[in-house]
Amino acid sequence: MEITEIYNKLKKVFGDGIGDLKTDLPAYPFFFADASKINAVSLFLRDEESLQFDNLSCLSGVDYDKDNLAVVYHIYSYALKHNIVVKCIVPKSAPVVQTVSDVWAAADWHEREAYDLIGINFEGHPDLRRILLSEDWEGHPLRKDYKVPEFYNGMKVPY
Amino acid sequence: MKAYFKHIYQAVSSIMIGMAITFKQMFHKSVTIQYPEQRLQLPERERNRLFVNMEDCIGCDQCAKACPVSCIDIETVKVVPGDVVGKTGVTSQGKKKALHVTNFTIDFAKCCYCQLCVFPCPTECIYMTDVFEFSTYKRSDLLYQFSDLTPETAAEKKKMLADFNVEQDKKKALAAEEAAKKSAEAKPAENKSETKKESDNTKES
Amino acid sequence: MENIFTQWFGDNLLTYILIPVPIIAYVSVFALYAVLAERKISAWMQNRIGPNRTDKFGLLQTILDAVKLMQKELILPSRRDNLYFRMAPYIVFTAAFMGYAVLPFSSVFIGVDLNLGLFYFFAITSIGVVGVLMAGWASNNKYSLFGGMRTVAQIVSYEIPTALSAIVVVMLAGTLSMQKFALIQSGGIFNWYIFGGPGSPIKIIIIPIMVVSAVLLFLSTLAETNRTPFDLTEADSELVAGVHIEYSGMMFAMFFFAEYAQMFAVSGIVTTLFLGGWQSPFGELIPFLNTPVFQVFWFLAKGLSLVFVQIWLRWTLPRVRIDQLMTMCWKFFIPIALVNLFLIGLYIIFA
Amino acid sequence: MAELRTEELTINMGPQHPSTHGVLRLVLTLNGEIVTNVKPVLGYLHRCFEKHAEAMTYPQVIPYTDRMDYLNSMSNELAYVLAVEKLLGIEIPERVEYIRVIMAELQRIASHLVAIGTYGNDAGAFTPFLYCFMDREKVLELFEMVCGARLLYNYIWVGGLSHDITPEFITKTKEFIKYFRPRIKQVNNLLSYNKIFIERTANIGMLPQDVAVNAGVSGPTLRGSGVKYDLRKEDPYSIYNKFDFDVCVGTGEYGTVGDCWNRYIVRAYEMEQSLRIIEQALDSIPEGDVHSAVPKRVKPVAGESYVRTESPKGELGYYIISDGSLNPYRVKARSTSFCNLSVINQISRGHMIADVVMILGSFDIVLGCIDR
Repeated sequence: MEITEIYNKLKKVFGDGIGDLKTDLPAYPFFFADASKINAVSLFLRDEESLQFDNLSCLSGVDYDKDNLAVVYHIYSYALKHNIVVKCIVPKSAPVVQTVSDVWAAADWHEREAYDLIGINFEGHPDLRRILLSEDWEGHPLRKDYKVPEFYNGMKVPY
Repeated sequence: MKAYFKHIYQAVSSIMIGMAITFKQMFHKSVTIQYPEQRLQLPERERNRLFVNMEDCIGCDQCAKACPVSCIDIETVKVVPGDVVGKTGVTSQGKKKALHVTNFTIDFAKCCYCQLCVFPCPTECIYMTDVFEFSTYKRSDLLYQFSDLTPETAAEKKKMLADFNVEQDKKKALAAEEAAKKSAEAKPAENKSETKKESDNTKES
Repeated sequence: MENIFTQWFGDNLLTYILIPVPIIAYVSVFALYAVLAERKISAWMQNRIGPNRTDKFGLLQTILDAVKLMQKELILPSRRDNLYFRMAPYIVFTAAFMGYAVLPFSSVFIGVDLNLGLFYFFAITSIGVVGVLMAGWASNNKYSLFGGMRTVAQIVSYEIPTALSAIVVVMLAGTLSMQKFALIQSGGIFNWYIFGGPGSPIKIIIIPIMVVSAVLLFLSTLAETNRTPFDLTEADSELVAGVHIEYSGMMFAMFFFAEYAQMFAVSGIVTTLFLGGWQSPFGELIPFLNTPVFQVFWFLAKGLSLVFVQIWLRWTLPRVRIDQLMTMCWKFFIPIALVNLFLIGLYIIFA
Repeated sequence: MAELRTEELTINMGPQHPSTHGVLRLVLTLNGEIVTNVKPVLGYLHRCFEKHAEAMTYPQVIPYTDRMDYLNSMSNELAYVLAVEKLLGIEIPERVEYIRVIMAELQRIASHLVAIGTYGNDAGAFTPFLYCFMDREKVLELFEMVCGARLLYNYIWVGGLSHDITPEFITKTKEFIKYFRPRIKQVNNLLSYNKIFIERTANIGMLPQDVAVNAGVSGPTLRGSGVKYDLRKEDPYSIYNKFDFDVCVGTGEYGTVGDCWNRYIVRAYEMEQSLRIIEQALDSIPEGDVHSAVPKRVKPVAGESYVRTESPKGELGYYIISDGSLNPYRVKARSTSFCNLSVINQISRGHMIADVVMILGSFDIVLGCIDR
């Protein structure tokens, strides 16, 4: 199915929860979804008969711009062989996105990683802990304003 | 019951097949290479320790920029007119060298042997050799200095440049003063002090 | 036949001190060179060279390894059970070594020819399991404990098929003395128990049974020595090294030597029961080959070729899982051994 | 008799454990020998790949991608380079594409050989492990001949390749194919069809199709569950649509579809298919210049691209955001092993410790890829 069709379908169901479809950038066309509705959106994407997006290929946390963080979902369908890209934008001051780990189990660790490295809180995630960094790490390194700490647990970091 | 005996049959037969394979392999030639005595012929594209041919290096810093781990450190000093770099002042391809390379170190403890530094080199003076045995006891020994200038000559060259710069500045200052004088002649009084200050500034820099 | 030492020195204390000397010497040399053989054979099977830096073919390799192990510091876990921890290697080693007492190396040389020899062997080698359990428990390490517990389950279970398949021969021979087993099988390769033992041509019908019994005995004794495919005690990819984790230096070497000592001991049992012990395969055809010195040769040759098979199996097969090990024992080995026993009983009654 | 007090045992498998394939730590909760819970602890090999990449120029990232999944560097490079090329929107010479496919498939063979060999080693069979490594050595020698490195190649560049292949490489590769076909059979006979091995792996770690798809499992692990999905066929990148090959799935020859044995055997089948692809590619490789499309400086316009490829371990994706400068704004690697490993808790409950080792091995994880 074409992306515009998928988009229209979603737009019809969710209305304002879905932003405009952006096709001008040299990238795969994508649209924004409301961070507080993403769970319902993805559930719809997965369970709707004509969409059947059964595979979350990638979930990336991005330091989107100066004030915002973003979560990017690359979603594919094994059954119908089509794909879409959905983005959720949240302000850095309150980075809360609904979890989709109950929709796609694949999102579980990806969301933990996004939490760990970017600092996005996933609302409703069953086990939101740091995954790649140690538990006592401070800060979220993939943010652009992250400062490399001079000391870690009282030890001087040589670089 | 049938499955039971099939089980036994499968176990015995597959184990026998496996044992036949290992037994046959006993009479194959061994593939071990007894390293220090016996060496493999390395292919000509082998990527190991970097070597810099300083005869050809023009100190353009391209390799250092290409390095993903910043293991190359280059420091250059401009050539003073009248002085030549190395013996001839040109590379083997006839390119003029305009910089003394006073420091060209590669830290092989950091180097990842990716060959990214080799390609941008305009004179093809940095390349990878097939030397792979250079382990040392101290990490500092892995810091290779390729510059052919001794620290003393390097300091000398630096001093030469500094002196040259000072001279240039003096000349400039003189020229400026002269210009100022000329302009002062044309337009007397208040501008004079200002131009003086300016020339002072150039001197300092 | 009398023991040669008794013939020479009479029945006195000196004899009993002297008899173990060649056995100890043999076990030490064997253990050292079995390790080397294992490494060499595995190397050949894997198209490698194996140890070759010490002496010509690495002949000194294990000796030097042993020297190195002796020099090494004993690293002891701080929260061990000290007594058991230190005792365990000795128990394991002693148990493995004591089995040699009843191995008939030749018609004139055996440690002690007990009339309960076979029974003694099975009894004494099982003591090793106590040592392994002690080691597993005393190490205060969960992996060790797993290793220890697995070994107990394994060895206790495999005692049964071992004994059952040995009893087949006992029934035919009517004795438990190791020396007598060997004596009975005189007269060439076809009188060995793997080919039905001595007797009328009708014995041909029991040859398959005897072959199966021999294989069963070999495999179940292999399981008792804890070697691949039954090396669940160590299971280096699961339990890291099982009971050996916390042992270092010479204490580890003791376990190591015990394993290799046991390898030959169990091969000796299979040899004695099924492969004619020290009998020459040519029987009376070439009487020269049946002199006591050659008997030692035959016994060692048969035993060592079985050791080779053990090594060969180890470097071919993956390891079984603990429940499969038990399944194999209780669902395959024991029923088959029982059927064998029953059939042999019928044979004895009717033939 | 009074009830005996029992409690669950917690055991730490790793980070230093022979069969966690690196520095993975699994916290196992055991009831006797039965595993009731597996808690993977990652991050012991975290090297900040994504953070590093933000400070590098586009070509400089390639050596870092090599080090992600260090057993199949070529596939990592390929995926990354394809993503950058998509951003740049450049045309790649035909010859380059062919060589890339040959390299990627050779790398697949090398990677699968490690997977099979180490899996045998996990099961306790050491000999097949060395046989596999002997053959892998031959593949590495081919790579060494072409690009001078054996493990971390930096061979595939944005827009081209670092070196062209030589005629000697083609003959050597053909020789290798001839040599390698019987060797696959040999390893299969020695290990795959060994009864003990089958017993150890069949019906262990069942991963049903729906769970596999939902959990984002990919590659041989997914195909072992019977999902016939291979990105080379379904979403052909590079020039995979030109070649004739089969997508191998677990057939349930032994055990049931979705167990460890089927996951494992898919790799053995796939090596055969890779040989087929290499043969076809070698026969029809066109002439050309491998450097012609290499841009002087890689400076894509602002935008983003996501490319996923079928690496030997599964779906490897790179999500690259460019802000129009020389450095990528964000590089996210969708690493295969990371997603594959995430199902381990689900499928190893109720099995034994020894099975956890086998399940872990059947994913063919590489910690460099998981922790990045």
